Amino acid sequence: MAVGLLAGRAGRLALLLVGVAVACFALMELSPVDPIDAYVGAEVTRIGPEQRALIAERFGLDEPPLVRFGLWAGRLLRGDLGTSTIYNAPVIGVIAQRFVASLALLATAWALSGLLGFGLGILAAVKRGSPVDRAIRWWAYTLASAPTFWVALLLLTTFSVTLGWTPVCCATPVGIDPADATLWQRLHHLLLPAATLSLVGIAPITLHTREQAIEILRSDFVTFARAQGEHGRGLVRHRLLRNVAVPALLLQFASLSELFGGAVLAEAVFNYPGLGQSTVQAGLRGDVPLLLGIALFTTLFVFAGNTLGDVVHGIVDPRVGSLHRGARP
Amino acid sequence: MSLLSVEGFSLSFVQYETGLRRRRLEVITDLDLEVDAGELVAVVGSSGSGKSLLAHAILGVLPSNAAEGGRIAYDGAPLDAARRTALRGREIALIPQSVTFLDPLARVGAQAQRAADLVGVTDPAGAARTAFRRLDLGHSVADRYPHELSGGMARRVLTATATIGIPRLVLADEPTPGLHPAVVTETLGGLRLMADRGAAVMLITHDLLRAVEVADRIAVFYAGTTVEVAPAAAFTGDGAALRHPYTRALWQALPQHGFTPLPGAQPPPTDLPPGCLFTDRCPLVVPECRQARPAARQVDQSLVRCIRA
Amino acid sequence: MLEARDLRFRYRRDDPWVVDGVDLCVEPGEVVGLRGPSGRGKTTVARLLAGYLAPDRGRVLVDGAPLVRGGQPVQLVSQHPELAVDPRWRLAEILAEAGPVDADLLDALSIARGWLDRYPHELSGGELQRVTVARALLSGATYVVADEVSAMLDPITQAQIWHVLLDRVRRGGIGLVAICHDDPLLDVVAGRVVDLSAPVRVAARS
Amino acid sequence: MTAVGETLGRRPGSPPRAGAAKSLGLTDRRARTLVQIGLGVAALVAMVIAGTMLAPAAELTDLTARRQPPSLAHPFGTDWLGRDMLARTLVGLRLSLAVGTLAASVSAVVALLLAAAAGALGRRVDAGVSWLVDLFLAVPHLVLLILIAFAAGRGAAGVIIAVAVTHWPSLTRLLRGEARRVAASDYVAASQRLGRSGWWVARRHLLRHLVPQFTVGLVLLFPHAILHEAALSFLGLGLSPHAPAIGIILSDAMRYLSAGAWWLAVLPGVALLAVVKAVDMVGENLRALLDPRSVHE
Repeated sequence: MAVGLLAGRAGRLALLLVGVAVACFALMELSPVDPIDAYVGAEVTRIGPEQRALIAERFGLDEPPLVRFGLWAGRLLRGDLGTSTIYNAPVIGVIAQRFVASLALLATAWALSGLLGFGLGILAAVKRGSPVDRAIRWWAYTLASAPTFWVALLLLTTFSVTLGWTPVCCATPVGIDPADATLWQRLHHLLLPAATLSLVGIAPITLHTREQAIEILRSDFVTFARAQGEHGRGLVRHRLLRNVAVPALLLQFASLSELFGGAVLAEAVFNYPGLGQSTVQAGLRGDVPLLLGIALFTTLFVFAGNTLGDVVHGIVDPRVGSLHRGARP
Repeated sequence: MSLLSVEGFSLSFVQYETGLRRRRLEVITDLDLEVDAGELVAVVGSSGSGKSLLAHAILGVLPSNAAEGGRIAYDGAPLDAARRTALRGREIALIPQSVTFLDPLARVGAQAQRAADLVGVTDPAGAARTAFRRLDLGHSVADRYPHELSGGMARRVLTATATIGIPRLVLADEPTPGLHPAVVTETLGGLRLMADRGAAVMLITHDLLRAVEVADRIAVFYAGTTVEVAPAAAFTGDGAALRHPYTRALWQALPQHGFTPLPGAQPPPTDLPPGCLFTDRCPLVVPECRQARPAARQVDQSLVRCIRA
Repeated sequence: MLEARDLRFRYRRDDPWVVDGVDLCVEPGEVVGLRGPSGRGKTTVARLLAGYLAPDRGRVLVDGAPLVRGGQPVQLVSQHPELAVDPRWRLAEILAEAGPVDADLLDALSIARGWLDRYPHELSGGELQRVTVARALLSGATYVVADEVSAMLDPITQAQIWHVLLDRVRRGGIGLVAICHDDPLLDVVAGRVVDLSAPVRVAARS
Repeated sequence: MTAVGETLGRRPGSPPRAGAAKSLGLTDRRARTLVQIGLGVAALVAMVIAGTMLAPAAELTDLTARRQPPSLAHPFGTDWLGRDMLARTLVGLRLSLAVGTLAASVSAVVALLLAAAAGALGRRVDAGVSWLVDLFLAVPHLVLLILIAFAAGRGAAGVIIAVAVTHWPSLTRLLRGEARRVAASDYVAASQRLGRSGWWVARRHLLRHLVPQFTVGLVLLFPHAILHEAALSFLGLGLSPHAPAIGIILSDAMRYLSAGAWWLAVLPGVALLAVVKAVDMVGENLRALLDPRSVHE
């Protein structure tokens, strides 16, 4: 039974990647920016036509679109994503190295916002209508309306500029070789970007969890539990937590798309050398191979999140799980 | 003095409508009811008329937008919030209607064990197993999830879980719908057994015939109040022994007793008439009926809320 | 005549048959009862007869012609009226969908005019069921399938609804399929009864 | 527990007053809903008007008043060219709202068309629409925005197209889900049995259910669109650098943070937050009016 599901999912992933590849390639074609100008960047005025022809030939930029797509797709299938024009290195290498840098940021923010959002949501629901609930809801609504990059700016201004507690930018202290940076220094630099991403991530999770928890507290089985004498902490621990956690987990895995968007902005403000920053650079300087690589990679990243979410959901929720195990009453 | 006595009890809700309208639902108005130890009293009325809320009110598990009025006394003393919290699950038990009252993500055995834990038994796991055995549920049932139970099995699991603390007052809410007739008989037999063993049992149902088969007294619920509380014996023949016109009409509408329908419909909870609630359908109506709500008075063995009974 | 010939149906391919070879026919002016323990596919038969579901095997015929998707002289009244009416419509619209309002029918079913500008959630199950019965009859249907219509209702509402239905059978000549588990009711309303738990044959009753 | 009974002047247990009033008219909670919608809309309108009137003032450079902190003359202070920041912020917000409106209307049209097509034109079209939605939602939203902004050649056209074209999927999925639920209902089956045509069902049933969802979904689209436009502009992929867009204002402000000009970054951000919150408030309260059961007050 499980193998069938995996095959189905792999099929869907393949179809999705093909779709994204075609759509993104078409988008790149539409761009009025001449790839050669973008590649050369500022010195474009000083290179002659022969050099332009040389660059075009080296990066295969002079073929008709369909042929270039065929070439690109062919190389893609062989695992070669081409060379990044701004880093002058294979796209796969750039993505891998940059993603590892972003991973620390994404993981901490993902875990932190998940736990805090879940806790605050349940607290607000259990104390519905009280000042605590109103405060949490007001805070979550305000954060949800705040632009991520502005929150980053706010933290940067207060903690780095005014108080000087945290570094102004980058992942490792400026001036020393990143390899030599100690763990503490890396964490110190990770503090503000992760704080930004977590703060912004908490808001939607809190609101969704609160909504779900209120629904559960109104349910029949909570009424029966209360009729058995369950109340307060016992009710939360025995009946509420799991019933809210199951949909919350699904939502948590589905939030990777929004999370990566936040990372792009946080990395831009704190000049953090992650995949988000290179996405922006690729967009600004027209690095088409890197952009395409990132689009495909992040699709994979989001799809993996959703798949993991479904797998965990199947394990945690017996109603779904029994479908796979074929249990019949 | 009866174990549970409900006097002039009223229950209303405030609901919000699309747009600006807010409306008040007077679901229960002026309800009087008494249930004694060792007695099974049935509260009979059409489904969705608010009867289940009476059980939820007694236990104090009403939703927040409910407003209660009147007095409920248990064991001689008023049943206030503190006593409700203390007695819930231990002395007063609710047997709910359907499998939706069980936690979908927890095995039924674990839920029964938690109920035993709340009652304060020394060995919750053991108590749960005994309760399941009492309702002859195999031990494999304990490992199942609610959605894996058949109708009859869910019925027995609900009863076992609710009565782990050997309660003195049992409130059974609509236990009969959707079940095979044999399972209904078995379920009602179980309630009868609890009453015979000294518990006070309130059976809430829309099924008049089944109620008459098993109850000692029947309280007929109409538009939010009990119009008559009659002994089961009164429900015989063509219903001559029944005092209230609505009860008689109810009895005579049954397929076995003439199947004669009484025209009209119950007044909606948002728009209750001032006087007796049955005025617009009552064959015996007189002008005084419209002035004030008739008080409940004793006529033969029945408690009747009708000036012409 | 509304006729079901060797109806078979199951929800998923590898499931056992929910409806396993049911034959049934009803003439205008006749009431045919369908009895069987709960869970033996009574509701599924009702939905097949009314064209809500298509049978996997066997056919449903109205005067010899197979049931088509569009408008049909067969109307279903189900056990749960709240699911069979659009929650965002007022009752007047619900009735108007079936046809011009017939005052006598509304009086016979004790549908108060005050209800007509209300929404379904403002009415009780019994009140809503009267409206769905009125809708089925207003549509001028020749056949009505009543699936446990009064299972959850108090005896008076039940008697009212069945009297109107039986009256339409006698006077209006509609054919009625009455599905319910309550034997005393079935004995009173049904001319002959098909028993689902019995082997696959039309169990003719005197 | 008997609070509500008392406040209505009815002693518990006494028979209710003659003909208890059916509906209690304008009530405190619903009044608050109306007031909040009014406030939200009024704030947005005032902001748009102010933005229009102050447009010329936003360009006035006054080199004598460079980088002044917030004062009565310049509540939001001035930037490195002495331009009044309040004026620039208001003009920027007007621009953001305009982009939001455009994005919402494009998304509305696309979502309605696709949801209707999915509902009406059978299973294959429905599968196609659902796959298209999954495709657009497969790539992280901001990455897709960057791709489209790049494809559309940066500048105003780029960001507007990017924001407009990427917000319809979530609305479509919402509408399609609702349409499928209604289409599978018993009351639609009853309509068909009564001989009603597909169009009649769509007009009388589907529309009645989709409009509330659509309206609320549409209004709640604004905040996303505005924030994404600001983000793109901030990253330099949005509006041209000299346009007074909030994103640009905030990204310029970054350069002067170390010089202590905190107001250049903080105050415009607060203004943007206020606008987004106003729109969000209107959306949430509209939902309370249109679909009361879905709101947990």
